[in-house]
Amino acid sequence: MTELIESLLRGLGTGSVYALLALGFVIIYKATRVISFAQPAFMLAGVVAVTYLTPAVGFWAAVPLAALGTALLALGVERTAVRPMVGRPAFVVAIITLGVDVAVRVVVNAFIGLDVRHVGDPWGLRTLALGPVEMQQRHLAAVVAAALLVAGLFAFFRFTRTGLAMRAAALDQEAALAHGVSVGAVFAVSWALAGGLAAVAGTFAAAGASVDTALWLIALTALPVIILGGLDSLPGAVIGGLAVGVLQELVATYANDVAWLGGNVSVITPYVLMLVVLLVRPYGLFGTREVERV
Amino acid sequence: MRGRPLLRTSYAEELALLDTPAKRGWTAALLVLALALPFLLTDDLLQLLAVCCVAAIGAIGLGLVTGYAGQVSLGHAFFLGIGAYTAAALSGDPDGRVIGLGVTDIALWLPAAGLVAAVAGVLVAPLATRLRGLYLAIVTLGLVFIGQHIFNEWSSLTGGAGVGRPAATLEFLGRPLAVTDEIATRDQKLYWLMLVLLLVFALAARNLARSRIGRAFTAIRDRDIAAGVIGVNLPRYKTIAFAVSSFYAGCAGALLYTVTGFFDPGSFSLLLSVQYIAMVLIGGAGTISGAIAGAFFITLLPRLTRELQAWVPFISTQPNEVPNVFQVETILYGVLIIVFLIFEPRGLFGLWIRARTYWKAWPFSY
Amino acid sequence: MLQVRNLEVVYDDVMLVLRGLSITVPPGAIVALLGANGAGKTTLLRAITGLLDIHDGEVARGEVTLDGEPLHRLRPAAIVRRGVAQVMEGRRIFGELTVEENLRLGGHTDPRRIPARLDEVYALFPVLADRRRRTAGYLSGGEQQMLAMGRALMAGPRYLLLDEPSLGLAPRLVEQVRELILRINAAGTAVLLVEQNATMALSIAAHGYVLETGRVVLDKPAAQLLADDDVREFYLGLHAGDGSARRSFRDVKHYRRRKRWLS
Amino acid sequence: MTDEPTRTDEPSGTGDRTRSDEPSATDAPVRTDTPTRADEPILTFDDVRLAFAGVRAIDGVSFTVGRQELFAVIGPNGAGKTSIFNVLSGVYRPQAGRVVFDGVDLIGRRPHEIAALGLARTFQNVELFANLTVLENLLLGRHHHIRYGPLSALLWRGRARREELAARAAVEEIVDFLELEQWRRMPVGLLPYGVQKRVELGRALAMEPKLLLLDEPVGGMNLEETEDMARYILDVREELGIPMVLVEHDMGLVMDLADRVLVVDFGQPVATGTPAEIQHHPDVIRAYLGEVTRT
Amino acid sequence: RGGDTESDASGLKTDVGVTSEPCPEAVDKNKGCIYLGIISDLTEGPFRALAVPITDAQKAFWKRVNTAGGIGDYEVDVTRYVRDNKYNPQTHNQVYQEIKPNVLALAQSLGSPTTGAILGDMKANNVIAAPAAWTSGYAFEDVIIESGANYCVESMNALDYAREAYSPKSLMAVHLAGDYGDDAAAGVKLAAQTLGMTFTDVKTDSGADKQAGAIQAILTGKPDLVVLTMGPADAATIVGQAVARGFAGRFIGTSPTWNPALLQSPAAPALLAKYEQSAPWNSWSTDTPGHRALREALPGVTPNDGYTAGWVWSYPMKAALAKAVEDGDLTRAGLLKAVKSLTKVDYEGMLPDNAGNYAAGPNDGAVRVTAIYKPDPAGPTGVSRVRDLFTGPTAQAYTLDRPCYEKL
Ligand SMILES: Nc1ncnc2c1ncn2[C@@H]1O[C@H](COP(=O)(O)OP(=O)(O)OP(=O)(O)O)[C@@H](O)[C@H]1O
Ligand SMILES: Nc1ncnc2c1ncn2[C@@H]1O[C@H](COP(=O)(O)OP(=O)(O)OP(=O)(O)O)[C@@H](O)[C@H]1O
Ligand SMILES: [Mg+2]
Ligand SMILES: [Mg+2]
Repeated sequence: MTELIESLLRGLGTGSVYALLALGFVIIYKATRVISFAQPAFMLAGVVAVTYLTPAVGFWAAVPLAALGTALLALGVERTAVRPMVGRPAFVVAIITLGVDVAVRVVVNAFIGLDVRHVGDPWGLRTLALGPVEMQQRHLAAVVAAALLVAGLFAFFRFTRTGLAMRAAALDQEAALAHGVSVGAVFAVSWALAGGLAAVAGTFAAAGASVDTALWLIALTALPVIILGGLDSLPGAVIGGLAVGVLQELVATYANDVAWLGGNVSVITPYVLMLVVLLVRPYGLFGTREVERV
Repeated sequence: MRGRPLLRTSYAEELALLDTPAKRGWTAALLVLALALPFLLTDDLLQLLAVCCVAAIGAIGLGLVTGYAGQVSLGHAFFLGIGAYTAAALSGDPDGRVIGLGVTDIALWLPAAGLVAAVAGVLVAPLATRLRGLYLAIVTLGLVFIGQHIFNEWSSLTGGAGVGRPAATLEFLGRPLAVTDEIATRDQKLYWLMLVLLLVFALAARNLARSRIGRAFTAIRDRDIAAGVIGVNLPRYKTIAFAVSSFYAGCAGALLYTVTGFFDPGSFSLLLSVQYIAMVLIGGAGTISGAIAGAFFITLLPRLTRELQAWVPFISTQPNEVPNVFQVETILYGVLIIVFLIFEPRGLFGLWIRARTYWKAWPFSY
Repeated sequence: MLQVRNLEVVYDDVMLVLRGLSITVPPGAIVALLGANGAGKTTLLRAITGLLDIHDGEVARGEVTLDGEPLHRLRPAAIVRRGVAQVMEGRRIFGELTVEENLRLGGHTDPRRIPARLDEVYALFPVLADRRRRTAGYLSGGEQQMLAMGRALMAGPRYLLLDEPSLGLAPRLVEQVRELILRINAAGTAVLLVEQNATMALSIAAHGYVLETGRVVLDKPAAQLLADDDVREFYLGLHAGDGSARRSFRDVKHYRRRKRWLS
Repeated sequence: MTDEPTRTDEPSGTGDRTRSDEPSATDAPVRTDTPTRADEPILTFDDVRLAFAGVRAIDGVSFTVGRQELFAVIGPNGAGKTSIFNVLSGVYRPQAGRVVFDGVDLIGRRPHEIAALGLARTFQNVELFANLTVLENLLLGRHHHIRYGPLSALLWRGRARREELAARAAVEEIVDFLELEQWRRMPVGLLPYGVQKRVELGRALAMEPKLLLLDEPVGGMNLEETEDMARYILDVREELGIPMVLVEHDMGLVMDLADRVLVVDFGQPVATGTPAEIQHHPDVIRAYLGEVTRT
Repeated sequence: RGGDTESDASGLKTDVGVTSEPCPEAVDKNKGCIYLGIISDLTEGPFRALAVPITDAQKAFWKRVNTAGGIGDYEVDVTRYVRDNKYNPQTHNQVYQEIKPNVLALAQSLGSPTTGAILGDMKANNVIAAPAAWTSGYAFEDVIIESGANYCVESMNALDYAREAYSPKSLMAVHLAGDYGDDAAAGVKLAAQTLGMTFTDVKTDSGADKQAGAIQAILTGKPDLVVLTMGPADAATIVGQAVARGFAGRFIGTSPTWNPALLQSPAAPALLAKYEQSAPWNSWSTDTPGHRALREALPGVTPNDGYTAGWVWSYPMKAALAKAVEDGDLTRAGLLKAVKSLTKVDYEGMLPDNAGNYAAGPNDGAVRVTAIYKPDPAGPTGVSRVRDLFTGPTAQAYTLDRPCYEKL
């Protein structure tokens, strides 16, 4: 029983990180109908910035600063590589973001250097005893951070007209323009938000562990998460992230070595879960059904 | 729109692939040049071009399902992998470390690789009938991850992660196809072989594209509800699209690694899928020649960036210094793709159309 | 005063679509713009509201001015803020948003007035009020057209550009749209009305223009246009000359081909 | 209106009208009934109900269409006209009711099966394949009349080639019929709107339908184009003898062309009758026509 | 095609990759040049952090050789034909084909699947290479001139050490897939059989999010000793998490598992308490002529045992070139012949005197020494030595008759 609860808690911790990662993808998708494959690079850039900033200004100042810096980087990329493509097919833009990812990651890798780096988070590997159950502090921190950021984002989309403008621009850029929405600003805001989120998510992904060039791979888990939750759904990203985190942790705990599946099955569970859910719900759990009528 | 009007006296003439003398001339010239290349280039370039030809076969396949039928698939690497392993297992050494059946004849393993991959494609197709757009793209991406897991784990077939296995052997009627002898080097022969195969596959794809099936593909892509209403059986044609595309991928996968002779499961990653999507997009989605051009471009790009970096000044050649040529090489790869797509979103094919209209309209604008 | 002077518009750097076109919309007036498909009416509206850019079009020559100030170099948002709003051809509602969200978006440039204007629009189109939570994409064609008009009104424009507002509407609704335009106009908004339905357009406009391949070929007060023989035959389907009997479609001769105005 | 003399069931006119010799093995469902008689309606739409979350799009509509008839459906926006077409062509599946077309029950069949049975339609908003040329769009209309398979297509020999040539010839007659010569090789996306509507009609005709559904064929057209389209519709009737169901808001056109008119409102039938009857029906005037009358 | 055999003034036969013109960065402009290629993982691949210092050290090594007078009338260039393989077999093969016409041999070919993609061609063309890997399979390839103990032997020695130090009963090998990880795991397995311990094999993947399975396996299996073969970040994750979740056993990591920066990681306390490190040769700061030369040749770098590895791996190539020149045949075939006749390589004290016997065949020629280190913030590379190079009884007795990984 303790084991079950502990693995659920761990799952929620990693799931929160996935949720944060997924939110970045969803925000960009909502505004621009593009899946930005540059998110992994932004995440890595953000984490690496944190590793450099923490010794200078401390962890608590480093994270917001790094988020800001990554947001600016994302803004720059959006301006130079994505903005000229407004109105082009989403897939072409997606491939452009892949090019961005490759290029940015090389630069970031150079900053990682030859050593392993650390974000210098205050939690390390310490645990918190909740009765007989132990939970790692970093997991708790990830859950709390995700909850706060998600609440903030929901408020943003619900109570600001920018939120509505973003959705409108995603659906029909010309019509949005015609009603005074500055599509450029919408793009910029969404990329900046996503960049900042990526930095925060990356920090939590690296908390209690180390930063090396392979860390970006964790961002790919966001892909099955957003499909699972529904590409354009913020709640979907959160619930999908948590579901994937928990399931992965449960599989790792109880069924990692299924003989006929080979070892480390938990690595592919997000994709299997995604496939199963999509067979039942083609637009994920919460995705908006595309309106199709003749 | 179409250049000088030509007098045609039958529909057959009009339906011909090369319907103008200019097209026939160009094609003949290009073909002669392609066949003569081995006498002009060094072996390492020929080998690279052989890889280009094979990649082009794979890209044509992806072009059919993605460019023509509009079903964006990021799962091409998976089908390439299936083809590669089918062929390698069939033609492998029965006494080797990994599965091998000793069927070394290309006439057997090549179609077999295509067919096995096609069957996998047919199994995946039902997903395509349920999902749209990016959902399908990411789900097929999931195939790549799941496929990679299987390839990594099934080490009796694949050699396992980080190990790899020998690729299929190039033999025809008991005679090895690619060995150096007095007539030609291995790489020259390899190039010719792959070129001929490319021509065959490209021609077949071109035929398919202009047939009722190709038209149905485009109809599904442009407007699937309308396509259904005018009589196109959507699930069936999506299945055909996936099957044909996977067949091409399977064959390409089988051939791809015969050039190097060795491959590992790590090859069939997201990156490979992405490269193929990039080929189709950069070439210009929805054309066969575009897919071929894109395949050549993407395959030659790393080589190009290695040559290019010599011209970038003040860059260190020491891997420990930043920035160094190796980083520049990779960055260039990314940046060239970006620049290219921004500059010409319709791809190489669009570039060609642009050039053609420019010269036709010259010296009059408007 | 919304003025277009000697406007030339080029698409894709090569296709000259408007060839030196001039029109004037005085404040508070209704001006009708007639013309065959492809004459360049929509292009003209795009040029006024700054939407040429995303169609790879650009103003090659000439200018658009609002009260003497040039408009054609401004961004669309700035143009909306100056009081020029457009109802685009083909509805272009946001299919996956609800009706109300569509309307709210219409008020994007002036958020404080959204609640008040929502009430106004719902009063004009009770159907929309009924369907306010409905996904807009599932509305029928006519309902979508109403939504598009309501959405443009949310910006509180001084000049409203309507691109074929009667397209696909039932006769009774066409009548409603007509009255609506009159009412909007009575409240002080000038209307530039692009229409295929010449009968409706000329019945409410003060002035009318007829466009052919990017040029103005007729420019007269609406009453005079209604009396013009060519307009009567080609736009109103009336027998030239006297009488107001409509030709039956059954009597249309097959060999009749388009007559062009010489310019 | 003047009825044409009765024709045989077999339409004549464009292209090679002989059905391809092979029975439609894969696409066409097996006909259960015995061949139908000429005086039976081609289409029976019987008490159909279709609802979407909260909206009753079709609420108990019934009508029949005769074998030579031009039947019009009119009604306010959102009345459910397009939905009726969507039920007919298999895009929507109604919750209740019966739809029999030429002796075959359509409910539950998929769009492509219905198309193969000989039901063709045009769309309210042009639904052409924008990147394809006029010829290709028309050839797509002949999709289920061409039957060679993928292998033959890859080789482009024998059957594939033969059938393509035949299809091409058939399509050319439609080009001729609708006077599309000058646009033949243009991608339809670049064509003027009126021409696109005509191509859509052509695509439907290429299917060699037994019944043609026209959803607002002159919507958005100017008078001149409307007159042309009216002419083509009449020609289709007179030369090809294809019965039609017409949805249109242009009352002039409906009143001039239709044999019978059904008026629907809120998914429910309001009245059925000849154009003259309908025009003066008080409910119809209230719900649909409004003050405007034909000038 | 390819170079025709020529002879220089002194009668030395040469073919490909040897010119009478001086090297681009020649010390003595009167000498000719031998070009060696380097194909390594320099930007994106998983072994970049190791590959870059290895490459650097090799450049320094050959510069030192050139300064000391080169090889006969030649100097050696390893800077002109350096290529990045991105740890991808296809890329590896392509760049190999690209530089093949210009180089005599490869001063480095990094990675085992990558090297696998060119091995056939190397054998066909007598191209030899110094590997940057320690798998036991290379002992069976004539064209590969490996140095030091392979992973298999290294883990046997580690177990011999562990048995003496804290006599574990149950063992678990946690490793990345591939010849590299499999080889180490095979060594653990073979040693476990010999020593009568239980053995469990756990594969894992690279990436912070992919260690959950391995950690769980350790926690469930509760072995006394875990042998890790993977990258530093993954090792830190596993050690840190397992200890945090109550694992009480010990860890030993094989050669490239360590990075000094791990001492700053959250896992540092766990590493200091529970972790040791095996190595095929001594660390950076050791006092041998070879180590001294290494440190002198690379002034100012942050110490890292990647440098040590690159340096050690270069000795056999130097010996082979010298031998070939001595034999008067610096063709590719001549160089291969020279390799096959090498009975001893002078590693300047970095490896035992008998190391480098390529003539003796896989089993007899195999080097079987290993050193053990433990994390130590005071050590220049974050470690301090626990035991100097030694050969344990298990490793000593083992017959290397085929690659170990095949026995896993
Ligand atoms: N984005 C574009 N690129 C190129 N040409 C265009 C573009 N948009 C319109 N055109 C061309 O410009 C001409 C005028 O088009 P426009 O849409 O302005 O006509 P319109 O009068 O509004 O017609 P309609 O009555 O059909 O709405 C047409 O010939 C059309 O083909
Ligand atoms: N797929 C759908 N989902 C939900 N509601 C729908 C759907 N399709 C149609 N409706 C609703 O059904 C009703 C009838 O729509 P329909 O398109 O049939 O009207 P119509 O008579 O064709 O109108 P118009 O003349 O404007 O084209 C409308 O209220 C519409 O909102
Ligand atoms: Mg228009
Ligand atoms: Mg309708």
